[in-house]
Amino acid sequence: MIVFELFNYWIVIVLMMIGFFIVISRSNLIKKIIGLNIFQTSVFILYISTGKISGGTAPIIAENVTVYSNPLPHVLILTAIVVGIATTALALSLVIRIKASYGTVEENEILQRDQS
Amino acid sequence: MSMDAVDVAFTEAAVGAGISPLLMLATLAIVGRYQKTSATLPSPAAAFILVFITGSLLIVGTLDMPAFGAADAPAQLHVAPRYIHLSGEEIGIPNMVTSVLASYRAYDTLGEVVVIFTAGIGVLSLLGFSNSQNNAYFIDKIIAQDEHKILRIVAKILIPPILLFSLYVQFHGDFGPGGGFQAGVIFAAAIILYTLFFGLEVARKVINQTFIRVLASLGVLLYGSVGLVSLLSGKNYLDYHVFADDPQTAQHIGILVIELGVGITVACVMMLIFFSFIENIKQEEVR
Amino acid sequence: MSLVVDILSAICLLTGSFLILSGVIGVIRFPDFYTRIHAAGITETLAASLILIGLMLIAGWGLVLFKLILILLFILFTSPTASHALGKAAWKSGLKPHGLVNKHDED
Amino acid sequence: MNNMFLIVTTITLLVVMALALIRAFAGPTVFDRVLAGNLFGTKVVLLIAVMGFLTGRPDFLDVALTYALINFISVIGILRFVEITRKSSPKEQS
Repeated sequence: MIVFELFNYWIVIVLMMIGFFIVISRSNLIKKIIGLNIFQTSVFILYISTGKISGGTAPIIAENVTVYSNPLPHVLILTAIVVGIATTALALSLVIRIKASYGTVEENEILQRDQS
Repeated sequence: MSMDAVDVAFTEAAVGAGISPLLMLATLAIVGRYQKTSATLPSPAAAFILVFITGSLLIVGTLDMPAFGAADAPAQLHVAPRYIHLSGEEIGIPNMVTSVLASYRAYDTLGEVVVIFTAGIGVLSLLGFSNSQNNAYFIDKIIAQDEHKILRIVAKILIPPILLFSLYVQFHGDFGPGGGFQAGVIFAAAIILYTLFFGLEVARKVINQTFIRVLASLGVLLYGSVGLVSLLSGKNYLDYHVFADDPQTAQHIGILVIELGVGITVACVMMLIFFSFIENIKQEEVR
Repeated sequence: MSLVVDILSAICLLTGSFLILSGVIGVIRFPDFYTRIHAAGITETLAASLILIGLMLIAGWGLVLFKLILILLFILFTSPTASHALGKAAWKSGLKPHGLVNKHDED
Repeated sequence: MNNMFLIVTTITLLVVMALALIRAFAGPTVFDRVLAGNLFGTKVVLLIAVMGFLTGRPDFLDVALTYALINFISVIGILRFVEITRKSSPKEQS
């Protein structure tokens, strides 16, 4: 049954598209960052779900266990989450600076102010 | 959990539920919550159509992807079996995620730590390296207005166990889920709880600003110098076998030191970021 | 002996499940914030303790039991505190209980 | 035998989480949303614990413990920031 074999990718895609929609349709910069975060989370889920092996357990060696899931995506995403929060903080501080110099965080208002 | 990613769940629990929304809210508090929404971008319908088309194309693209949980997917075939089968003997610690993170792929992790450190520097340079000579933080005024006695007492009871727990996570990362990244975030979360109830002024006295700046760089330096030591001893960069004769002991020492460096850097950078966010909260001028 | 423990843990788990279900129904159905916090706060503590006690009975002696006790302690500490903080914050922000709103409006 | 009750508990927890989400979306005030979020968080803690037993590796309670701690911190922090936001922009207060 194809629905049960590929559902993880579909969840990822739905989540990804929600993030994408927020990024392109909102002009508030903070909302855009939230959209980017959702997008990022969907990529995390994509990676983690490719590491799963059915019948396997978490990659911590234990007795009577032979099948482990793939530890490599876990490592990549583990670091990516923490890097993600650091870069989000950077983006948010950029927004704060933009607010300080433009007086707004709406993208179209910033563009107007640049042109005039 | 159903995907067996315990370590990732750990990190996401610590980061996604704690620090990230607090930073968002701090930004909202700085920027001002009630922005008038003048006009949104052209039309949501066009955006929706674009998103729908992209999504459908991606779904078509998944049709020949390997199935969920398949053991013969390309991702499972190349380097992963080696980690799974040999890490127990080569590294000698039960948690494969930690052994891949801190030993096989320590070079990658060094890169990630440097990225976190750089992001911390970026935030500080954007929001200003204030050395807190003026003692008038807005958040302190709010806290003085409303002391929340019960919460203060509960926070006093809870913070020491949280700090202790973060140390447990730091040094237990070899055996169970955990490690430097998670421990750093949990440590920073405890300090954030403290700051929110006792004020930035007091927190700055407890956690010296200059000290954690130095400590954040020292964490990265510790990581890098481990590699340098092994380089100078004639081995490859970040090859731990120079630390002891027994390869497993050597790996143990190397991983411990490296996780310590990671933990220190992450905790300090998170605290620095949070402090520089909340010191920017100001009373909005009435125009 | 083990059967008794099993039955006890099953009773604890089922009672706990029933309690959280009733609590969340209260959160959905009750008319205003203060009654909702009442429903959530009261059932949450007991239900969480019951479920964790049920798990403890399954776990038996060991590190797992210790960690479960730790979680239980944390929940017993934090959950009422969070409810208190919520209630206090809502009251300070000027949110009045359901019945009071009309009275003030009429004045 | 025991597994059956664990599964029943898991399903109840999932249903409860879904209902809490409904309140989080519907909640008329911000406090309703925070309350629902708190409820969701404690249920996640219980769910992780029960799932750990269900998958037969109960060593992973550390995650539940972390979640309990961080959930508390973030609820308290959110309340603090709601307060700060309200006071930092007095002109919006109606």
